[in-house]
This record gives sequence, C-alpha cells and structure tokens, in this order.
Amino acid sequence: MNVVYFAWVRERIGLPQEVVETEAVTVNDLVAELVAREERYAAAFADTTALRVALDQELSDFDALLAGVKEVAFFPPMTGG
Amino acid sequence: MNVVYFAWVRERIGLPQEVVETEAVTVNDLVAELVAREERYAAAFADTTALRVALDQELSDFDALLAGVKEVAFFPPMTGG
Amino acid sequence: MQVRVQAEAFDAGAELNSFAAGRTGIGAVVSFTGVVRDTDGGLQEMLIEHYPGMTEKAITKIAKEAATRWALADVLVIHRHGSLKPGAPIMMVATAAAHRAAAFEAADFLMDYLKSRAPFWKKEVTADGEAWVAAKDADEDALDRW
Amino acid sequence: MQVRVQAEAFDAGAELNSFAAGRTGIGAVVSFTGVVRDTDGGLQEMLIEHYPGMTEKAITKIAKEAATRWALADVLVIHRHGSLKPGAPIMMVATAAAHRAAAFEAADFLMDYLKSRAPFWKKEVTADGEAWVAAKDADEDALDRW
Repeated sequence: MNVVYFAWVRERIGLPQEVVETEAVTVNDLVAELVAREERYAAAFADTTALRVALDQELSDFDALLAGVKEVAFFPPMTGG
Repeated sequence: MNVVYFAWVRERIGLPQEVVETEAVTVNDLVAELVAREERYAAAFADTTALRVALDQELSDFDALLAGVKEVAFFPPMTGG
Repeated sequence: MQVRVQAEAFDAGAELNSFAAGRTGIGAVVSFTGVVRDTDGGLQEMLIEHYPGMTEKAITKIAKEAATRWALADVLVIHRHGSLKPGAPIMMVATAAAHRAAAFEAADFLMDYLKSRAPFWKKEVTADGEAWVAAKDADEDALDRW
Repeated sequence: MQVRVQAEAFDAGAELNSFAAGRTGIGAVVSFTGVVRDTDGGLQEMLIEHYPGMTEKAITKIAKEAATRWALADVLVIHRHGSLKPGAPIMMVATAAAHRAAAFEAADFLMDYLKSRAPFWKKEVTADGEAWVAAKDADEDALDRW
C-alpha cells in the first residue's frame, strides 16, 4: 500500500511517501501500526482529529476500511483558495 | 422649475424636459397640475405607483414638498445593472 | 473609489487587471460583468437611457454605502449607456478586500442596488419593435437582503 | 468546465476575457481572484503544496456540484502551487450564467469548497522562518451555508 504525507505531516514524518506492508483493516489500524514504529510517526499522528485522510484520492475518514485501497494520504486540514 | 422625464414617461409626454411655472406644494400637487393640462400627461401619470420621482437628483416620493427644489424628474422603476 | 458612466465600450479584463494592480494587503478581488443577454436570438440592440448628473451621484452613494458596510480596499463601477449589441458588456463592478466574504458580499450588494437605485432604463429592440424592460419585483425584494 | 492546476502565473484579466468571450445567452460573469496577502509587510514568500492527481479530481467534483446546483453556462477554476510572491494571484474562479444570482452564488460556493476541500496547503515564509497556515474553523463552518 502506498502511503503519502503532505504539509506538516510530511515534515514530521520526514518523507513524502512510502510503501507499507500491512494487514490493517481500517485507517485507524494503519495509524496505530505507524505510531508503534517510531517517535516521528507518533508526533505526526498525536491528534488525528487535526488530520484528514484520503483513500485513493477521495476524502474519507479514520474508521474507513482499507480493503482494495492502493493509496492512503494523510494531511492537515486543507488551506486552498 | 425644471421638470425632466425618462424612458416611457418621456415617450408618453413627448418631450425630455420642460420648464414649469407652478405653485404646487408637493410632488402630488405638481402631478395633478400636469395631468389637468393634456391627455398625454394623464397617460404618463395614470398610475403613480408605477413611477419614481427624484428631487434635485435624489430619489424622493410623491408626498415630498417642492419648496426650494430646482429639478423634478419622473421615470419608471430603474432597470440598470 | 472609481465610478465611470460612459457610452464607450470597456475591456473588462483590462479593467480588472488595472483595478487589482499594485495593491498590498488585499487577498480577494471580486468582479461582476453584466452582459447584454439575448435569450432567443431575436435581440437586435439594447438601448440604455440614463439621467446624466444623477447617475454618477447615485452610483457614488451606493459605492460609499458599500465601503461603510464592508472593509474594502477599493470599489470600481463602470456602467455604459447608449446603444449596445447582444453579448456586449453593459457594466461591471469590482471590489478588493483583505477577505473574500467582504469582497463577495459588497459586489453582490452593489449589483442589487445598481439594478434598482441607479437611474438607468433598458429598452430592447427586436424585429417586432421596441419595448422597455420592466423592473422585476424580485429586484426590489433583493434590497431587503441587506 | 475548465480546471487548471499549475505552477505558472496567470493573467486574471486575460482569463476573464477569454472565459466570457463568444458566449450567447449569458447575462452575468462573476470572477474571484485570490491574491497572496501580506498583512504586515513581513511576508517573503507563500509556498503552496498540493496533492497531484487528487487536486484536479477534487476541484472537478466541486465544479460539477456547482453546475448541478445552479444554472451555469460555464465554470473556470485556476489554482497555482509552488512559490508565490506577495501580491501574486494564487487562484481564480469564474462563473457565467443567464442571471446574476446564479453566477454570484456559484462563485461563492466554489470558493468555500476550494478553501476546505481541495488538497492545497499554504506555508508562509517570513524573516522569522516558515509556518503552515492553519485552517480556520470559519472556513469549515462556511460549508454549512450551502
């Protein structure tokens, strides 16, 4: 599964994207796996209410199932316009 | 007093402006004097609720006093923009 | 604040650029361009009559009211009179502000008031003849929004 | 419907003119231009990050939603990414419609959704360093208007 990061999530984790081998069922499960890895992930995911997630480039939520998903993106609330 | 007409008021009366000698106290009094003159004025002022009036280039109303006014304008509701 | 009442055509894009140029502290520019609309292909010409002298005064008053109600960096209003062809720009307003809500609301307000409080009258010329455009109740009602 | 996501600068006036040109049946064109705002003179640069691929999809979805809700002749959205200087246009939307209310409301709607639902992130660079622009609760709340 391709996992991509943007803005300060990218900066805290220290990379823009990575391939993650996971059996995680939901986005929350995937976050728990990442947080368990290293402090920089724990720092990025400290407060998921301050984060947004997209699955295959569609906005989704942290309860969503990952079955069939090829790309997960984590980022802060958007500030376009 | 200078009296000016616009749009279909001008067309019905048949002229864009005229100097009127009048002792009229209010706009309504002036309208009554004009209507008494000729049929074309009666046609133009048949329904004053369909008309607007400006006194010295400021929107006003038919009850307004004419004391000190130099220019009275009659026209239909505006359709700018 | 810039108010222009003119018979000449204007270039909306060039006006937008020159209105927006050289400003600091603004974040939002909104423009509205009104175009002579030909609903069924039968319109030959739109004639716009106005009340010289009062027109500029009335528009300036409306623009000043907008500047009182919203935090605006500037306001532009251009309105043509005379003979216009279908598709031609009739008028434009532009607003510049720090924030988008002020720019949008002020432009919307300006349009509502210009429709019903600036002394212009439109007449449509078709193959069937000439007809004055009637004011819509909805345009008068729109003023109650503000 | 035209959606462009680009690093290059654009000319808002030229875009407005080419968007409005050659249409029949429209009466109203509204444009919004967002500009890099420098509140206190200390901004050196605005960096705009985006999510390539998702950005175009998200904007197109928002523009289609606008076209469903209002009777629009067309919609234009341009949004830049990369490094922008104070005063530079960040983005623009334009709407064309028969009637002014549809053009205004759709442009306002597009802006509210682009702010909070298109994957862009702004970072301000000043002499003191770099800082991500925080999303405002008011921007999220603005979506409830629609």
